[in-house]
Amino acid sequence: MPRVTSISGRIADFTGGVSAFQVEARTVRALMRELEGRFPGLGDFVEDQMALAIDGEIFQDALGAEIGADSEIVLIPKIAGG
Amino acid sequence: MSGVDYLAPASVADAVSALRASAGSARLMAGGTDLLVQMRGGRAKPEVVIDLKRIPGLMGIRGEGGGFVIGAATSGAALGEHEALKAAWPGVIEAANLIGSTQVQGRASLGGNLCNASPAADGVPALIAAGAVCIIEGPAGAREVQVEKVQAGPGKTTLAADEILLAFRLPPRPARSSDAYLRLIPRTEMDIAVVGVGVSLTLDAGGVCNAARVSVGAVAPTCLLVEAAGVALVGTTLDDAALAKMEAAVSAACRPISDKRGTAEYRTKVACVLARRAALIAKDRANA
Amino acid sequence: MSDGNQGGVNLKVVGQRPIRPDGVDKVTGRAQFGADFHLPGMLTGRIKRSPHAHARVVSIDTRAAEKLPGVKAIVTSADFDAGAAGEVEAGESHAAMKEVAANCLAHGKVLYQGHAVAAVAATQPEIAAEALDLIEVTYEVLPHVIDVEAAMAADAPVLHDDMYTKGVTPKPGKASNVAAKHVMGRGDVAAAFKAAGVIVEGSYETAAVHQGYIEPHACVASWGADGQSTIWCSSQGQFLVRAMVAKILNMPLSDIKVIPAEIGGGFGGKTTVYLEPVALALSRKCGRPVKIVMSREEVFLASGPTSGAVMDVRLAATKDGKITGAEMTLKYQAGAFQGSPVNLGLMTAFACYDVESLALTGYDVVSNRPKVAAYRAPGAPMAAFAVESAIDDLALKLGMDPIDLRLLNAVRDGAKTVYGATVRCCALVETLEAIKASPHYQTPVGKGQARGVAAGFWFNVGGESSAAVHVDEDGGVTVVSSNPDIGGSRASMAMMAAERLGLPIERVRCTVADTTSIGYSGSTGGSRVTFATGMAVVEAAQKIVADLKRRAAQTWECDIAMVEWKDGVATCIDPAKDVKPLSMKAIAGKSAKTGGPIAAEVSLNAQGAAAGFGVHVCDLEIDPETGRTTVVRYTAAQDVGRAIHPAYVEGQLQGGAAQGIGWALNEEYVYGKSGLLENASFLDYRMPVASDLPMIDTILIETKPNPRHPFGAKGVGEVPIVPPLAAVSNAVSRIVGRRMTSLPMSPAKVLAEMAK
Amino acid sequence: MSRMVVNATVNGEPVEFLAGGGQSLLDALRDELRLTGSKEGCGTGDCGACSVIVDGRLVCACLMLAPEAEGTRIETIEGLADNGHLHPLQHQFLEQAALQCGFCTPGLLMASKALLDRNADPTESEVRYWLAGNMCRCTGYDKVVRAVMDAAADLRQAEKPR
Repeated sequence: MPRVTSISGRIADFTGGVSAFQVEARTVRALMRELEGRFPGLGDFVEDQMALAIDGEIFQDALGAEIGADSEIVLIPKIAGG
Repeated sequence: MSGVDYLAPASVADAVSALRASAGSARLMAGGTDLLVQMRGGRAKPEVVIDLKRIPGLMGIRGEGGGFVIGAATSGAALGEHEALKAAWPGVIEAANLIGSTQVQGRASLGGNLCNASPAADGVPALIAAGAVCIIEGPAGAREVQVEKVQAGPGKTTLAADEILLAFRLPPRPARSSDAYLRLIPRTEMDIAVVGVGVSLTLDAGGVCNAARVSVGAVAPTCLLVEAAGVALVGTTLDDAALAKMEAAVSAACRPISDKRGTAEYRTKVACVLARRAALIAKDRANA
Repeated sequence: MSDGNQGGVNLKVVGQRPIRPDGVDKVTGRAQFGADFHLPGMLTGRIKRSPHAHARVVSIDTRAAEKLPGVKAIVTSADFDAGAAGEVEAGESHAAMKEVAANCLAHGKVLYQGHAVAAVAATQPEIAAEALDLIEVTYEVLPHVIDVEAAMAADAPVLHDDMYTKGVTPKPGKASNVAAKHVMGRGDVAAAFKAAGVIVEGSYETAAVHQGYIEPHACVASWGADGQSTIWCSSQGQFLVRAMVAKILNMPLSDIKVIPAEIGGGFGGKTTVYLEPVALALSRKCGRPVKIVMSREEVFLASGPTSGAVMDVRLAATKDGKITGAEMTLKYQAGAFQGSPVNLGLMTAFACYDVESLALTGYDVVSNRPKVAAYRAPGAPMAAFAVESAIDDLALKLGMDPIDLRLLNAVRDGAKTVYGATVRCCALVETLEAIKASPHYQTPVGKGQARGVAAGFWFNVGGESSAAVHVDEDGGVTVVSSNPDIGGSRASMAMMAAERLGLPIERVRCTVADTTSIGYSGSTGGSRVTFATGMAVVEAAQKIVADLKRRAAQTWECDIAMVEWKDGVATCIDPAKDVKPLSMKAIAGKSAKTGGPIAAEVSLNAQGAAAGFGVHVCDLEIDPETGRTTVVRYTAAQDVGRAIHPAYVEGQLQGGAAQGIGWALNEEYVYGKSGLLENASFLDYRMPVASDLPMIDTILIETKPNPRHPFGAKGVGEVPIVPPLAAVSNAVSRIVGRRMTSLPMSPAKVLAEMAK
Repeated sequence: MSRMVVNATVNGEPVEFLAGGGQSLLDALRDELRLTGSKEGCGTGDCGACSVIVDGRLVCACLMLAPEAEGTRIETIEGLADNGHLHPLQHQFLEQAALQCGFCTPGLLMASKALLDRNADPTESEVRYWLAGNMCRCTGYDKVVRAVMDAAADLRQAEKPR
């Protein structure tokens, strides 16, 4: 199953301290839904304010991106710039 | 800047009477490079601006009695282009030419620099070291006063409200005389002096200094003539001992503040360094 | 080859140095910047600002000002939609709109000197100025706090009584100035330090610095009686301005048209709004267009800057120089509202190095300073200053060449970053080697001089972009970009289109569209335009090529597979057909007969941006009696993927280096005891002038083009400001003989260190 | 507030405009004459974006009062190209990519022209010090300095008798 971790301590505000868990989702959209279902507020927070690294590649605002069966997903702060 | 009237009198008499008529609400303008900045920032709110640049005597440089008379509103750029003046008073000219950028040089004058009365004015220590005299016109007629007597404190001068600085008189130059001005700024250009030092001296045929004046800026409420520093050099060849004595005198005269441009301790230290360097440059120039 | 991915081969336009399409307007004074617009009946707007660092606004009495003849409108925060919430993508983070609104016009409290409290529109500038004096604001002055560590103290005056530190469990019981705590890491840091052959550590600080764009913020806003409004402004994103103004004034997006003016520099500082909602609120009140232009003093007091930082770093390494672990704590000033780029500081700090164990902690701290705005690689330069200083200490301790030490630890493709990404198409090693082989590094250090080396990293981003390509009836092409051109991007857009279409660059022009004339785009920021908007341009050009081929096939009555597009000409490769090739001009001239106008617009969300790496080397000397530093030689090398227009890429490296040198040596926000800024002018802020700098040599490394971009481009604009702080300070430290830990390294500070 | 009529020559053309006594020449150029090529970056003479040439002298238009312009000959960026033909400085700035945002460019060009008007063959150091009053935040000055030196060479070449 895909595994989710986060480099942002902010996630703990929603998960009650849990920082790594497994998910069923196979797309980013499904992942957001699943996060929101398990940790109310987290799905929306991640969708609005975070980016994802899926197997080492960064995705921002890419709800359609696919997640593999053994993917490593890291929730990271969104990156913009100057 | 609403309600500002602009006057450009063509004579000193007209300027003096305009000044009197304004009853304190006028500001005199030479190059305007300080005044306009103050007006924009709301620190100066004159009702009348009296532009002095259309008065013939205030513009230009003329030889007189073996020395020079510099119109108070003459721009730094014009000073830098006057070869004879530059040869006689390289320190005064390098000081005048350090005021601001090329653009500011096209406007800024020694008269404005003095009357703006900033303790960090670049032109003033060099003029003081040079022994320059101000020619001042007022309702009672003309008077002359040493440059070091003009600044009274930051933004304040000893000129009466209805007096106008017309020109500077630079004395005749004995042989083997020269001067130098150095300042410290963090960048290479465009800054206000953290410290400025002017040195003027005369050597005898044997290379012994027989007259010297040292002036420092940005280390006290006004630019200072440090007489003891000049005395320390007289009778010497500017050897290490004399220079050390001069530095001690400079150090003793400094009473700087710490502000955004530098700490008091740093200013005092650097004033000594620059005084030594300026003295040696002046000496080399005098020997040349 | 027909029209597939051209990669790096046979490029005819990409890699050349043509004159930019907007060039002549810029050298003749015709280019229209934000303050250059003039409309009939236009009023002058001015902002009333707080004289205090921290105060409660007891009352604002505008009655006397309203009576002044010529005053047409006055607004305060009461004129903003009180419910403005929600969020709009902006700068380095998501700006909470409530806070953006409260930054544009203070709500209840002023949080820094210069914080806007009211605004007036009048028929003449002089009347507007007089009206400002007549607006009477009653303040209850509150204790203030300026510095980051003082703001974190338990007894510090609290700016926001509803701010509870995020990222700590359990939630704190009391409000503080620490908006958030961020923790990142991996591995076993304690074990790394226990096993270390060498440990270096240090504490560092940097001052708040301003982006320093020469053009002050400026806009004209005009509200129509039906609510439809137009804003002309210089910003890094017309869509971002539209979104923020719409939220703050509670208007539908489609009622606001934002026309991007030419922009006189931004560097991240124009990725938010200060004036636009205020100007439109004034216009809404009086029905006339309103122009507001900031003075330079207002720019310093109330826009920008980036965070000053306090940082601790500790490295564990083996005796042969392999860094095995690191600990770092960053405390970043956010200014009056949360949102410093501390997160990005943490993510970038060790991004150049393959370090197994990391423990990184960051604090986002508010204080009575202007709210920070993005500044070129937000958050990275300060963190890199600390890390690259520590690595220099390590090199000195081990007696190693600083480049060899970095080569030993450099990240390579496949390495895992602390933030979860896997490193790819990374040319850091090649960049380090290029510096090592450079004429600069190969020349012995001059007498009395010292040399500093440092590396730097930036992510670069992609994101949403739109572009259109229109083929004119004569076969010429107009490219419509969705991004304000801050440094020559119209040139690179036109070049990429020309390359893909096979046209000479002179046949392709490029314009920047307003919000009604092109699809949405993210801002010009994050080093994303050449990558993301460029991708949209190339895809649009690709569509045009396909369309041209279809039309040629139709004309020749052949299979489209038999049509080849090359050098701007369609050729039939079917040997059975005896037809003459069709030029762009020929096809365009008959477009009505083959399906109508030839145009394509592409909107996309570009993924696959590739990070960039830079290595800088700096030689300098110091006057031992005054502490003044003179940079005498400087070289910047960077992993750029592929340079579309190399001259503008070099310009990015040179400009970034110059800004970084200013950051290192002289630039800083200086506050007095009363919490007021003492140097809100170019005179006393001390950005580098021409005589302060040497030529800045550049080396563009193009060995690792980004495979996710049609021509291999990576973002290049932000990386070059990351290395200079440490490149300069490492050189200064070697002359001083002690580690310089505090920026800026002003003469007084350097002299004091030398005397120790 | 009294406004006065000012007569001057701007880019070779006689102009007449109304000026307030405290109004800067820059405001008059931009607001009265709509010559918006001269820019305001600071209003205090520190950035040089408003550089114009008055009676042959380079000045910051923000540091001169509009009424002072009476009887003067003013050159602005709008007059640098000759009947649509770019000045060698303009050419070189474009060729060398010596501008990024372009906001400081008009001032840099006018300052550079004033330099080349009096020094046909400036050294790098002379160029840098002459231009110290013209801030550029984008370029790091490298390409600007090269463009000015190359334009000087172009002008010298053009002056040579053939």
